[in-house]
Amino acid sequence: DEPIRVGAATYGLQGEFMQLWSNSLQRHPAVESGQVEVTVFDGRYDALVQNNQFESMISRQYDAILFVPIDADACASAVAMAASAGIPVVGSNALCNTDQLAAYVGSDDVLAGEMLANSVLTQLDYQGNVVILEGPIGQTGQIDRGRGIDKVLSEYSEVNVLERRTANWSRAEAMALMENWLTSHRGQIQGVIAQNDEMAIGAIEAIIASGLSVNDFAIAGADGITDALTAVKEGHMESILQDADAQAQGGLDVALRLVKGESYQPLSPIWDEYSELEWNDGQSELYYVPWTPVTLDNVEQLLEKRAR
Amino acid sequence: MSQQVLAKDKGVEEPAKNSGISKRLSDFMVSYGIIIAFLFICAVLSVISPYFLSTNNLLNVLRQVSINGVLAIGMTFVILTRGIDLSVGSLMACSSIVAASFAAGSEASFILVPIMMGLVTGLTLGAVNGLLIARFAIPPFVMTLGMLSMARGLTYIYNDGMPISNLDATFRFIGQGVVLGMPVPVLLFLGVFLISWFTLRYTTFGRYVYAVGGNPQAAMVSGINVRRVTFTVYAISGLLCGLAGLMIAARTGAALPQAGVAYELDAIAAVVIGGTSLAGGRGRIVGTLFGVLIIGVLNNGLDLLGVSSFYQQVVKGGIIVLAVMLDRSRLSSS
Amino acid sequence: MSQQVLAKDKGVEEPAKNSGISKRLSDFMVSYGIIIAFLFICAVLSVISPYFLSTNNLLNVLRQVSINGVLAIGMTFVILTRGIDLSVGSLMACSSIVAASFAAGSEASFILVPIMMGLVTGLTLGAVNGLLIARFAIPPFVMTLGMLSMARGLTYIYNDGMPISNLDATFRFIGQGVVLGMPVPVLLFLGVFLISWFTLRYTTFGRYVYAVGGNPQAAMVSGINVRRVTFTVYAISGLLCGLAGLMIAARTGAALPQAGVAYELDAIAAVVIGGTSLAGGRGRIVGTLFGVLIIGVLNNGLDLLGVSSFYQQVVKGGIIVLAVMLDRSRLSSS
Amino acid sequence: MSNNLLLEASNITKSFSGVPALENGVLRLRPGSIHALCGGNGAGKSTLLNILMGVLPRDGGSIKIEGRDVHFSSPKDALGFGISMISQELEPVPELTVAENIFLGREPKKAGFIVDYRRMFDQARDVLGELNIQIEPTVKLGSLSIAEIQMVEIAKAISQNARIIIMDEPTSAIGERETELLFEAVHKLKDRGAGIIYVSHRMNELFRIADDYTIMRDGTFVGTGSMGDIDRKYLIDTILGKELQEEFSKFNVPGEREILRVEHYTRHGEFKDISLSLKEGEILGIFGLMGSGRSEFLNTLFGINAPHDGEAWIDGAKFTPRGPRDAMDAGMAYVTEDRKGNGLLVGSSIRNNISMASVKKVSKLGLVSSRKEAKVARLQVENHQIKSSSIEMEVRHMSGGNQQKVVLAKWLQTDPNILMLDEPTRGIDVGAKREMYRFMSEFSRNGKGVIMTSSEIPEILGMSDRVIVFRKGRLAGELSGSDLNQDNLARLSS
Ligand SMILES: Nc1ncnc2c1ncn2[C@@H]1O[C@H](COP(=O)(O)OP(=O)(O)OP(=O)(O)O)[C@@H](O)[C@H]1O
Ligand SMILES: Nc1ncnc2c1ncn2[C@@H]1O[C@H](COP(=O)(O)OP(=O)(O)OP(=O)(O)O)[C@@H](O)[C@H]1O
Ligand SMILES: [Mg+2]
Ligand SMILES: [Mg+2]
Repeated sequence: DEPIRVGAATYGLQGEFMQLWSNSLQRHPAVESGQVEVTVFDGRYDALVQNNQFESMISRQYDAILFVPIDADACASAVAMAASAGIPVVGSNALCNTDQLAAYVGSDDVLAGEMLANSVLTQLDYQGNVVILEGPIGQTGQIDRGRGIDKVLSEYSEVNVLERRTANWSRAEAMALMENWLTSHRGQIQGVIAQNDEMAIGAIEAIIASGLSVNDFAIAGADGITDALTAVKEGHMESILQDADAQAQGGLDVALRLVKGESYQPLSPIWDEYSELEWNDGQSELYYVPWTPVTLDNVEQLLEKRAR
Repeated sequence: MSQQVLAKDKGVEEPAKNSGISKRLSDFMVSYGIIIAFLFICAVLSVISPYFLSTNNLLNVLRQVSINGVLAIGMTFVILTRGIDLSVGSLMACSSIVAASFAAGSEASFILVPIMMGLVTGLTLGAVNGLLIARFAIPPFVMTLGMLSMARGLTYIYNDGMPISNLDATFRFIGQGVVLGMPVPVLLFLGVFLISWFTLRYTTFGRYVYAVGGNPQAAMVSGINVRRVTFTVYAISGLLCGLAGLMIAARTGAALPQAGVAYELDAIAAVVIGGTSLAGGRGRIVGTLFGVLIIGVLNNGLDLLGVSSFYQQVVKGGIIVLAVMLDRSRLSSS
Repeated sequence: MSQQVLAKDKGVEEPAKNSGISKRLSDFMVSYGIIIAFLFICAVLSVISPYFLSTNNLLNVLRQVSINGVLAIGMTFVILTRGIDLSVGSLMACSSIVAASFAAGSEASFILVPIMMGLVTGLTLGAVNGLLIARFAIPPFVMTLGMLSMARGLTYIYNDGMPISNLDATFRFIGQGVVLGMPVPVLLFLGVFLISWFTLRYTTFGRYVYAVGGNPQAAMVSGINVRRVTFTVYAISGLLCGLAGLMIAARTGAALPQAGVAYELDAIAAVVIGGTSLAGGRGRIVGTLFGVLIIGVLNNGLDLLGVSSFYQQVVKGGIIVLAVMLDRSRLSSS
Repeated sequence: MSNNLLLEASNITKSFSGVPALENGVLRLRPGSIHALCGGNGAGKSTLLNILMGVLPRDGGSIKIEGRDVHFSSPKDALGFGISMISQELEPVPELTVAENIFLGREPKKAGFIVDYRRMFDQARDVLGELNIQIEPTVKLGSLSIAEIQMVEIAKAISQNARIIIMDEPTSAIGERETELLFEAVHKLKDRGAGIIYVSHRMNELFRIADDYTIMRDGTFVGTGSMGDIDRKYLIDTILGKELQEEFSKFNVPGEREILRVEHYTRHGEFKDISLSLKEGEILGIFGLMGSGRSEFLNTLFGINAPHDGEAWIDGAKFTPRGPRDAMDAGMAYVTEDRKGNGLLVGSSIRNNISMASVKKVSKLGLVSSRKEAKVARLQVENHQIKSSSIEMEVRHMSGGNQQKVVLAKWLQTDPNILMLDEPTRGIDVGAKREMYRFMSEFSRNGKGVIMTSSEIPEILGMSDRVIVFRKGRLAGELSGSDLNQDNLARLSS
């Protein structure tokens, strides 16, 4: 019989993380077996484009939609459209402020912010000067991770934030920014809190280019992209892994449960990997995929998994 | 450079003279080769995808192009005078966030207030562009690039970089409502199109726009106030950015400070695909309409077909080049 | 008649004769008002920020501008012929990922292989731009916009959208090495600048570039192969995108498929701020150098001062407009 | 008398970047008169007229209209005072129709802002009809030839119903027939009481229509008076500031050897079955009415367009150019009719323009020797008495006649054997014309040949050894020796 058609509306496919996310979607057992057909849409980092793509998916009567919105507010009208067309929408990776999402499978960005800040502050012994590299201002990821960072920082008055600027998730921008900061705060910066790994790597490159030693800095980033894993292995930074597999495949399982009904059993291996993540017959509204701190202990294993 | 640079249109006109209607038709086709390209793309898409030609989907396309359409129409005015407006995306975002701030939450003002605020914001920023370009002869590229950056900064400052959501239902009607079976944004776009078409074709101001772009010195010697015309086209573009700002906020239900990044490229592309020359003085708003539609139909069609996004970029770029190539080669071969 | 000619000539030259050097200097300043703007910005920054003038920071600035600098130089050639190249960012990304694929990991090829592959990729794509523009009279805006999209798509396809890191140390030397106290990217940028300056100023090809941009029909009638010149400038721009691709991959230690988005705006801005006219035929590569430096110094200086990103955008846009305004008003008043 | 003056300009001064262009501009225009403003190239005529029109601001001096002091800040003001101008540099808006160009800025309107096209086309048709100009008001201006554009500009200025009409070289691009149409119109305007300021380097015209004259030299006023009081020689000598020897100095002798032969050249819609030959030492004139296809023929011969049919030989060798480069390599040079459109880089220096078609001559291994290039440019400037502040001067700042000389200099620098000149004396002054004629003789004396088109009959008669006449794109005949006279030219061409 006809395969089930699922549309995956991503905010954009330019970064490595979304790339991993959509690749893992294609590796979901139900997709590989041909029961399910997934089409990935590139939202081009634009809420309006995502809105347009929702209209196309509704026209084509997709059975379910997996949604990674660029913005938590501007996504609501798209979800409402799908809901009124009777198409279930499952959020993944980034939240949407609406009560019409069937479910959400993702990681908590506020928590990520807290973990990032904690990781740097622990290394600094809760005192010293840090700089913060942020995502594009106004994007949900930037706002939420920023919130988490602020929450932690507000508790430790001996930590000084020297600079806080956006580098738009970009390695090259972060690199130039960090070079300039290393000049204007020569010898003062001890920690770098980067809202994502790309920017953390940019900061590391800047430190190396300025002839300083990376080991003199406490650096943390989020997402667990491959370069970050390598950098952790070299002891250059700390990172927290956002599990693209779990978010993508978990989301798809939840969506398929909505389409196929009670008989559906989750096919992705991720439900076994995380004890904290309970299937609950696909009935939960929120599935928080835990962040995994990347450590010297698990990094080899993670790299190996990535190579597959 | 085609070889016929020096040959005038003589060759074109002579053989055609005998046949009245067929000449008109062929004239039309030559001037609007882009329409043929558009119809061809549509034909191909409707063969490949059964969904493409559904009323529903066609309305989708129209709704989807309406914002770029409004921006591209303002851009047409500007480009016809040899100018360029890179700031449209930022002006749109700025207007949308100002408007939204009066339409959000429980203290939302009467619907006309946010509308006016959005339009006035766009108009004002556009007027600043126009004033400095007309008065101080700053190259439009530099002025509007500066404005792109300044207006974006102001947008972030205005609401501390945070989006504004929870917009009033009446306000959202601008983006989501339907009147007589037509989505409101589509009606707005078509309204703007008709007014602009009429303005460029039938009003003295329209003549002046072409004259200023075609030969500013001649326009000046003919007693046309070149500065005023220049100023006005940027103000028009700004005003339409304001309208687009209302439309995008109302449509997505939120005003985002980062909205509209790189929209200038799509707007300019629509204008140029539509046959308007960046050298000024030559082009038509109908061309822009079809430029907008080609871009919109490609985005929609490739999404419908589920073409993977990497290949989409290759295909889209290629088709745009091809469409224009066919259009231009028709012109030069005849 | 000849008497009067002589008389007139005398009248013209006399006032200048007394003051040879100072006249030359003032001539220089008038043509390069942008240099004054640049020096002024530097002066202000060095007063406000004690770090600005340090050798270290100046080297930083140079290193940071070198990639945009290389792109802007290629863009200067293109714009001088009345063209535009919107595809530079994509071409750079494409070249960088192709080059990196030969320089990554343990199977990295001999250093010259990735370098050649990167340059050839840029050159080839640029040549495609040039061929279609020169041969089929596709407007450069449309062609390079199409290429922007196509090359980006190809970049993603080439390595499945994944970045390539773990680059060979020899390769990274291109971006991170230091020779005689100067960072390698800076040396590359300066080398490209000198060669281009020399080409435009002293070679027959340089003359043809100006002639084609100044009046393509006159150039054609004068026996200049307009198509070949047009083709060549886009090929040059492509080649320099290839170089920039090597530089950015080597500098950041990875080739990212999403690199270089919107870089065309900065490159064009540098050219236009430097006084080159988008209408073609007028401009100098020295102007571009200072256009690049102004943008770079502003980015660096505002970072040093710790100006918040929102205000940075406003200030940066404003200063660019102001600098150009001063430059142009000098011209028109004299 | 001064109270009766329509316009009185005195002591007008103007300088560009400190270089004076106008030191003492004087003009007194009576109502109902045609006033010839005379002067050599670069004398400051256009500068003065542009100031009168409000296109340029003046540095000093006064302008009175009917006794009232006026200060125009833009042409709009001047138009408001009933002044209109046909400027020397044609100012068409190519993408607008003929009618739209004619009525630009004063379109017939409905409801205050909507263009009444019906009325506009009708009125344009009337205006053109009254002048006997056969141009459809609905075609785009850009599709017309230069001559036609010039006629439209004339129609435009006349239709403005101005009291003062400035005509800066209105006949430089048109033929004798069109000139007659213009003169008729000018007389009508004069009879209505309008004052016309008329600039032309064609002396015959001035004596035919002008009532008064004002002579300028080097930006200063030299004299004024009634045309009836002076003769041709006085006028010419006063313009030049010295005596002019004979006007046409012709001393070339055609030889026997054929250096160019064309057979059955055809380009559909442009010209058909043109055959001709050029001998060494010969000056071959091509005459025809406006639109007869002379320029198109020359374009094709120079390889700009490809012929649809026909063959050509140069020095006996088959000649099939694929572009101007091939023609140049075969020893041809071509001074085109439209110097701004395809002759000059107006934004570049004199030096660059002169070397443009022959950069290779001043280069080695692709490197241009600035020194050689400058030397060559200086030599040309001197030889042709090109008036300029230096060889680095931008061409757009030069007077029209001097620009024309730059185009000629550019082509001479390529050292051609066959020189094709399309309306070569367009806009150049009497002194320079004489130099041009001398030059043509000199040039063709050395075993080379010249092909020249001209709409000035005296020039064609005075300089050509033989004349080919075009009519509607076809060869109407060939005239030489005693057959070569005005009547035969007129008969064959129309
Ligand atoms: N914009 C300008 N900048 C610099 N010099 C100028 C400018 N315009 C005119 N000139 C100079 O002023 C002088 C007078 O020029 P003008 O055009 O008035 O001469 P003209 O009498 O009309 O000559 P022609 O018969 O050749 O048209 C010339 O030497 C010219 O080079
Ligand atoms: N049969 C025709 N149909 C339409 N347009 C024509 C026709 N004949 C001439 N023309 C117009 O007249 C223009 C003049 O042609 P061309 O330049 O060859 O004439 P010419 O003999 O060189 O005369 P001149 O240069 O003095 O105008 C053509 O480009 C065209 O616009
Ligand atoms: Mg003149
Ligand atoms: Mg002609």
